[in-house]
Amino acid sequence: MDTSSSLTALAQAAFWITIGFTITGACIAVFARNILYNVLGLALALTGVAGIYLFLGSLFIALMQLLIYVGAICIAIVFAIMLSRPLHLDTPPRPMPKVVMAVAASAVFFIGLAGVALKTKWVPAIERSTDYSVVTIGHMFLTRYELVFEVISLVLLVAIIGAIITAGFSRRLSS
Amino acid sequence: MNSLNTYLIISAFLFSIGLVGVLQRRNLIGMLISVELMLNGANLNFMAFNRFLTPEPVVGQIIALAIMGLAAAEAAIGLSIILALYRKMHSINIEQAQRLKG
Amino acid sequence: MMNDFILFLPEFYFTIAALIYFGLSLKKTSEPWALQKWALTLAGIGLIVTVAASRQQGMLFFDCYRVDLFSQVFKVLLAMGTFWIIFSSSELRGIDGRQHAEYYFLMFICTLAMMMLVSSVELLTIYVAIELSSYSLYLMVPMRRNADEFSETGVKYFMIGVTASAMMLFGISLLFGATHTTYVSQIITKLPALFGQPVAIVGLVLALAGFFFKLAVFPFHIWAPDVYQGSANQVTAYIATASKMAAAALIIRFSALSMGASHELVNFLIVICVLSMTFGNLVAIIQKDIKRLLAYSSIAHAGYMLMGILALDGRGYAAAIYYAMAYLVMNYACFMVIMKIADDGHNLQIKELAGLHKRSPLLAMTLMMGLFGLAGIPPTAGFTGKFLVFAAAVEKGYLWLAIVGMINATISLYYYLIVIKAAYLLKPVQELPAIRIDRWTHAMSLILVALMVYLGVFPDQFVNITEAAAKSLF
Amino acid sequence: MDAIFKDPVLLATVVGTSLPFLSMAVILIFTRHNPMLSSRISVTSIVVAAVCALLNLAKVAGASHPFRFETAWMSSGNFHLTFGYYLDPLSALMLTIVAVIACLVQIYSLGYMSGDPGYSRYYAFQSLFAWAMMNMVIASTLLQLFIFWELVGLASYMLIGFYYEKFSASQAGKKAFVMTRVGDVGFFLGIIILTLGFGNLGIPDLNNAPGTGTITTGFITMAALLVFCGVVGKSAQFPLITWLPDAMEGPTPVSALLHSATMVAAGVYVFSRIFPFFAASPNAMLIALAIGTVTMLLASTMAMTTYDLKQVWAYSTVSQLGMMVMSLAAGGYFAGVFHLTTHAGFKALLFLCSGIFIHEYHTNDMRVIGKQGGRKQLVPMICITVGALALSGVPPFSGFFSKEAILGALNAQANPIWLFAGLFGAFLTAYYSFRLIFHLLFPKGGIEEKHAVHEMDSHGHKEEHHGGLFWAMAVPVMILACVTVVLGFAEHSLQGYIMAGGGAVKHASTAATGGAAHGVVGHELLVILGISAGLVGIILAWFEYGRKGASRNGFLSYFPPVWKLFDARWYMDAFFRWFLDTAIYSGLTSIFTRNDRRIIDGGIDGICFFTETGGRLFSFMQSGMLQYNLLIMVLVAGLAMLFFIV
Amino acid sequence: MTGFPILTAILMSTVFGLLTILLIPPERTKLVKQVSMFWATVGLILTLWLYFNFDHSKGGLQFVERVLWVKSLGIYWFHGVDGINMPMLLLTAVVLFTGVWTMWELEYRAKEFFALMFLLVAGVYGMFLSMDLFWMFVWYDVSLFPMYPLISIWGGTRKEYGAMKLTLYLLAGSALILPAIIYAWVQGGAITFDLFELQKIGFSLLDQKILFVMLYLGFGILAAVWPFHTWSPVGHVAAPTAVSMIHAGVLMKLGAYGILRIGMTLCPQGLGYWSDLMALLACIGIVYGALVGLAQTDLKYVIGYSSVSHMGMVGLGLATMTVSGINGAVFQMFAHGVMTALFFSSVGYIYDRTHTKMIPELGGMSKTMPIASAFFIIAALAGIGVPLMASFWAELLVFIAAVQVFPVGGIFAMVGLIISALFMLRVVQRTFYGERNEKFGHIPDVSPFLAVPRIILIGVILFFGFFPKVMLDVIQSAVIPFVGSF
Repeated sequence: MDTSSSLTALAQAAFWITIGFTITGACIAVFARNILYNVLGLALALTGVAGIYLFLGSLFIALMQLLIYVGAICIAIVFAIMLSRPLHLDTPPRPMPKVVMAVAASAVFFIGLAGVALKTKWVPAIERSTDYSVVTIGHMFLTRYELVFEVISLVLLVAIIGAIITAGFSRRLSS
Repeated sequence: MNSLNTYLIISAFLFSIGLVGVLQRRNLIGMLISVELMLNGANLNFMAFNRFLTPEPVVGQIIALAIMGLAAAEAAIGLSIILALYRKMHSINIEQAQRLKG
Repeated sequence: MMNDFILFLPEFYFTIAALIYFGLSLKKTSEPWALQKWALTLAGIGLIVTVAASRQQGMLFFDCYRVDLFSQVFKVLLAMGTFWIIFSSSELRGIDGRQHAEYYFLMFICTLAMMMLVSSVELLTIYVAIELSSYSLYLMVPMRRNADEFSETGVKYFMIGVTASAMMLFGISLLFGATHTTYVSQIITKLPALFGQPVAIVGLVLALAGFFFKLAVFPFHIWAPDVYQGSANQVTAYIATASKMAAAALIIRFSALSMGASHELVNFLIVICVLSMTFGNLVAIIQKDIKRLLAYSSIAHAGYMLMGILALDGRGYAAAIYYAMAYLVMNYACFMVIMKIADDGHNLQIKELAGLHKRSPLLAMTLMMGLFGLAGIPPTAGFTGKFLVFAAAVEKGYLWLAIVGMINATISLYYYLIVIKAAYLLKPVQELPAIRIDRWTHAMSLILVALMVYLGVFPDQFVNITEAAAKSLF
Repeated sequence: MDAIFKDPVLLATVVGTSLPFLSMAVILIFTRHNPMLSSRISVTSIVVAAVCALLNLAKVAGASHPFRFETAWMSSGNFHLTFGYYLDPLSALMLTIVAVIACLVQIYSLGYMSGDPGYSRYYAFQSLFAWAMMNMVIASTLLQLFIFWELVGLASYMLIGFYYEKFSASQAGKKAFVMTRVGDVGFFLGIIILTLGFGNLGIPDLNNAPGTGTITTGFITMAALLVFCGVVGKSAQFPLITWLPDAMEGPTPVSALLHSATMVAAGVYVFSRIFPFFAASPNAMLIALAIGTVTMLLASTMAMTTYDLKQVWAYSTVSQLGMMVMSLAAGGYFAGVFHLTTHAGFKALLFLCSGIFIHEYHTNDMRVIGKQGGRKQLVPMICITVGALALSGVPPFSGFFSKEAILGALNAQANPIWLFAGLFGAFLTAYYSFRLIFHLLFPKGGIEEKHAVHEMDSHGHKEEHHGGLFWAMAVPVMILACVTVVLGFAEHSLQGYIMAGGGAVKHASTAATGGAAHGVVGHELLVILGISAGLVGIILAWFEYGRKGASRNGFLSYFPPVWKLFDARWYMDAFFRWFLDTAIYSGLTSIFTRNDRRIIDGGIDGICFFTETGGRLFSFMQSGMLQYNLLIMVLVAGLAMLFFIV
Repeated sequence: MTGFPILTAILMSTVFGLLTILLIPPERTKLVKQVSMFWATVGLILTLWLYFNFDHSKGGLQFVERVLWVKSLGIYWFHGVDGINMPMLLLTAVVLFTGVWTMWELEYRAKEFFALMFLLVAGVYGMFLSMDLFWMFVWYDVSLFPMYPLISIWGGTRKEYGAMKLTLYLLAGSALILPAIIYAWVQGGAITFDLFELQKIGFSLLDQKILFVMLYLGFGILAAVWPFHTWSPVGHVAAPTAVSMIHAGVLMKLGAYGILRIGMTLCPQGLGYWSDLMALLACIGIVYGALVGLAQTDLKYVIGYSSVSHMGMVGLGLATMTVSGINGAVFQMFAHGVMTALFFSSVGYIYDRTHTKMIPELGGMSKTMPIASAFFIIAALAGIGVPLMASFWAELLVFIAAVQVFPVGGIFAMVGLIISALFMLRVVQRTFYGERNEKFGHIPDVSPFLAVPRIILIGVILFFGFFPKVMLDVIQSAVIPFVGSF
């Protein structure tokens, strides 16, 4: 009992710490002036989210989160930063009205979303399976979500080709 | 603590803070970062519902996976578009991109 | 299995077409003319295939995918729109000749995505399909070359798009949470009971936000003017015609989720419908660039379509489908003329139309009919569409909404008339040579005019089709 | 169709009254460029019409009851209108007067109008007039009468403005039309009220109506007064006097025919036409009497100051018309009709004579004509004097008899003021008529020989050119002079003719004269008074204008304000002008015009402007700044969410 | 339903006219005119045949053609003539015929002009013939929008402004009509657009009130009801001759016809409720139009305002809801149509030759072009309401009804007669009388060929002025049962 309650307390502490990381990371990602800090903040937040996924019982998704988001996307962003703009140039200070308005609008949105979350009486399904396994995920991907799976491949194809041509790496001579 | 509402509030917070970023960052890459935060918020929602409500806890995970894949593609496309803009404008400050209006 | 294949035939065909162009894009050289011809052939066959499959019915992919009259009607419209755009791509000068293969590739992919969109009855599939179509469009928009003043277009479109899609995703997640399922058919049965709680309506509205973005409904319209103006003419035409069809279909599909049970949803739709119409029409008045003008007009037309949808019953959806159909034809007619006149790919200003009636009477007439159609003047399709839409609204008791709509139509007539005036009345500053149009364009113009009038005067069978299509929603 | 040929009266009526219309149509469409042929066609048709009229006059005399032919014209709901002819002694007489005088005038015009560029047009309008007037006279319903009454007005408008190059002529035409229109609207309203309240516009039915008691006296008064508005307009009664003197801008034969003998008498004719109906309302009769009296006196005073030949006769026409109205209003039905008849004769005579002078000397000024030797034109000079004597009521000319009859009728009124007014009017009439005659005979400073010689030369010159034409003018004049001399003696036979069939008329006539059957003064005294009023006037005129060494200024010149008042037509024109200018043109019209441009139209433009401004305003929402746009989007979505939650 | 569909044939004569004109190469203007003339004549002959074969003793709807068009909505291809639209058809045919003839000298973009004109007239015929609300609206709008190019391309003074104003204003009117029609359809159970079936269903009093006021305002704009009349002078001034003829002559009648045919048929009680307002506006229009007309210096403005005044008469007649009133209103529609056509046709000639229609610049035209002047003067006389011209009867009937139903208003409106006389004669005097104007001395008078259409119009005015029965019997055959159904 004691161990379990201490474990629970530990888990709780870990939970809140994860959330704290997430929120801190998100704030850094948004409010820091330096774009590189933003990326780092994003990485922190994403890692935090991965942690939350663990709490939600899905190790696989947490790993994927780390892999895809932290691993791939953040790196891509860093590369883009490198390609675009010298970092040492000063950016002009933020215009206050804009920030205030942005925060206000987002606050409205947040209140709305939170209100929805709190005011709704969430009803769990009557029968709930407890199958979180990767095997089932894979099975589902190849049966029920077969179309999604295939379309995602198309999306990636489009993204690759699109990224190449858009970024201006023309592969052939003008005809 | 470990209730559905906690997660929902966190996801709402992530989404909203992403919105703040989108609405006030001048750096396009900063905006893209904020969008990623928003997507994560939505993703967290799916995962939370998946954990607490739905009959099949696999579905939410699959959705989350798919969204991650799409987010990666989106980031790639977004970054390439931003780069293309940078080549023409020599800036990734969105406030300098307001020639089209009215 | 064979049967399933036939059900999926149009999508499959367009996948193949896209892959062919993927292959062509790997070639070292590029011959725009040949590419266009092949693409046109492919799209033509695609249209035939789609029409051939239009009476199919069935479920695919473990009930994620539903082929019924509703989806097939929109697929035909999409295939037709694609065919038309590719038909007009012979003047594709707005895009670097080296990128034409990719252009067709993306267009086929986008069409494919939208076809899947209208057939999908599962939230994740819908989301993935909509992202696929959006990404293709995000990529097509910045393809425009030699247009530094429009360089910001792509990034604006992208940023607004991803924000809207994030909202939509959040909305879908709420729907998922509320109904525990991603299947539309199950949501339909569960959702009406949930309207007592905010989650249902908020989820629905946020999910609709993404589609409103695609349809350019106020306040999700902000990309439209810039993108219309900043993209290559053909891309603009594609966004303005084909992509609108998919968006309309999706909005209809999602509105049908409510089963007409939500009063709040109707109020919300009314508000944005009125705002869309009014905003679009008012701002269009002061435009100088035709494509920008048409962008604002498309915002207004989105409002009209919503008016049919907000009736939330079969007749309303049928009216909206009919309206979409008419809108496709009329809007394409206008864009075809624009593309033909601005054959070097520049952005057409209204005053450049001066003397058009002399340079090409046929194009002038097509433009006039198209614009009158958009303005809702009988006997064109636009009028019948508006009529049906208003009828649906009035039937639900929104007489005042119909009056607002008609007043808006009057306002819209003002700027359409300005364009017509330019085409028929203004004397050009310097004499311009007559526009040479090949016989295909000639025939196409006549077909479009005939189609507009035919849809307007003999709406019977089309109304029947749309009503049947609307019935298959439930 | 057969009926027309079976019945000679109908045939004569149809032929007589339709021919002029045909001639007008033919002239306007085919023979516009052939003046000779045009005039022949017109004259022929009017001669035929005159013959037919005379035939009908004879037929009606022999008939036991009036002829009445009707055929359906139109119907709308329960409102039915017939087109028809109603020939009773009164209309037959009037028809004859119209046809004969029109005939004489048209013959006269052959000379007077010769060489005018608008010769064909002139005859077309003459025919139009003759047609309309004759149809009006024999109309069987009040509405039909009104229709042709309006057409007569149209013809009058056309003929007054015949010399349309002259601003004053076109102005006068317009004035005539609009002023009579004012009265006509009342008439029209009266007809409508009769239609609604009585439902039958047949003239005999109307006349019999008061006896049957189907309608109240109040209704009769209202309807009668409204109809009387038309009379006021057409017969130039107070206050719509002034168009008639202006109407003299037309060619002189037109003045003779339309604006003295026939058309303006139409008002009086209508009055006598539905006399029994009028008579059923004492109030209406009293008002008519007052108006007639005021008109007579006002017009007489105006005539005393003008030097224009035709103006004098015009005023005199007005005053005589006033006299007829007085007579009818006083119940003197026959007296009124008889004066109408004699007046038609001698007034046409006076005008035609004046026309010869005017044609000869190209001026309207009596002093100039006198100076240039007007008295040497023997035929017109004698005839004009005959006419003037008749006008002044000197026996044995026709005017004497009719004027005596009128005075007799006035005498029957209880209040002697009407009689004295009548006598005073007779005195003034004689004075101004002979003022004119003496001006012609004994011009101030004698005849200027030099001019006369010159004139004689040119006269002789003219004689060579159109000698026949002079006689075309002279013969009708002489015929009329003879008629003037003779007609008076036919009083009794005419009285018998007119009063023959009209039981209702007789009844009404006695009812109207009513209480004071014995009269204010005795019969013999009345005759003496009548004659002496005329003679006093002539003598006064002699003293002032005729005798050697006369001042030739008239007594009125000693009272300049009065002179001015009379000369300015009692400022009636000024008043109308002022009313038109301030109340209509710079009042209502300009206010409404401004309202139309500024407020109504400006409002519309304003709405458009607002719409466009709205467009500009909204377009700021679409700023190039991406994030502001996104902000709006997010805010709307967020607010919508809040709305749904709350 | 059996036999030759004559009504569709009349309608199609214009559609075929339009199509055949479109097929002619634009350079061959002569051929364009001949073809136009041919189809206009076909229409005229068919209409005349119809008129003389119309059985007015029987009354009711005749030559009915009724085909289900759109099943799910209950739209019918439903044509028929009765006493109300018969005169209108005749008017349209006559005005089209004379209008085409009047424009014989047009050379500038003739093909487009005649094509648009036929399109316009197709709409007019359709509106008059159709008895189905949907089609009525379709044709109504079809007749309106060609006005824009017609005025803005071939027009005169401030043509672009005038064209835009007219088109937008009139179509703003349809912003009320279309919802009203749909509302009627919905209230009738959403099963039929057939006018008479809807009439049978009958609406509640509230619905009638709403519907009527919407229809009245919507159609009233086209009928130039005060204060929605300002498009009329502006538009007429801007429009070319034949367009003015058709527009003022026929198109304005569409508005009044719409009020009568749709508004009054469907909502008699609604009319009963609003009739005071209608009469008030009509009376104001009559007097106001004449008064404002007094101050105008442009010939076409004058006619425009006289139209406002005359159309007020139509409104007044309709508002009375009596047999005479409606008879008079319909007759006035016809008479005013022919008269205005004559007006514009003669002004058009003068304007074509002198290039001005400003009254002060003209003057003395009677000397220069006596025949052209005579045409105008005759039209002016008809406008004044001189008897034995068609409009006199109309005014008579309207006033009889008006004095009965609205005594004050009726008398007030009669004052308008005086003012209209004043202003018409004023124009005639200033323009045609006075000294010969040497500036235009060299201009030839109307040639016999061009005089024919004007003479036809005059003939029509006089014929129905002399024989009103011919017209009134036809009108009555519909109006009496119509009024009986209130």
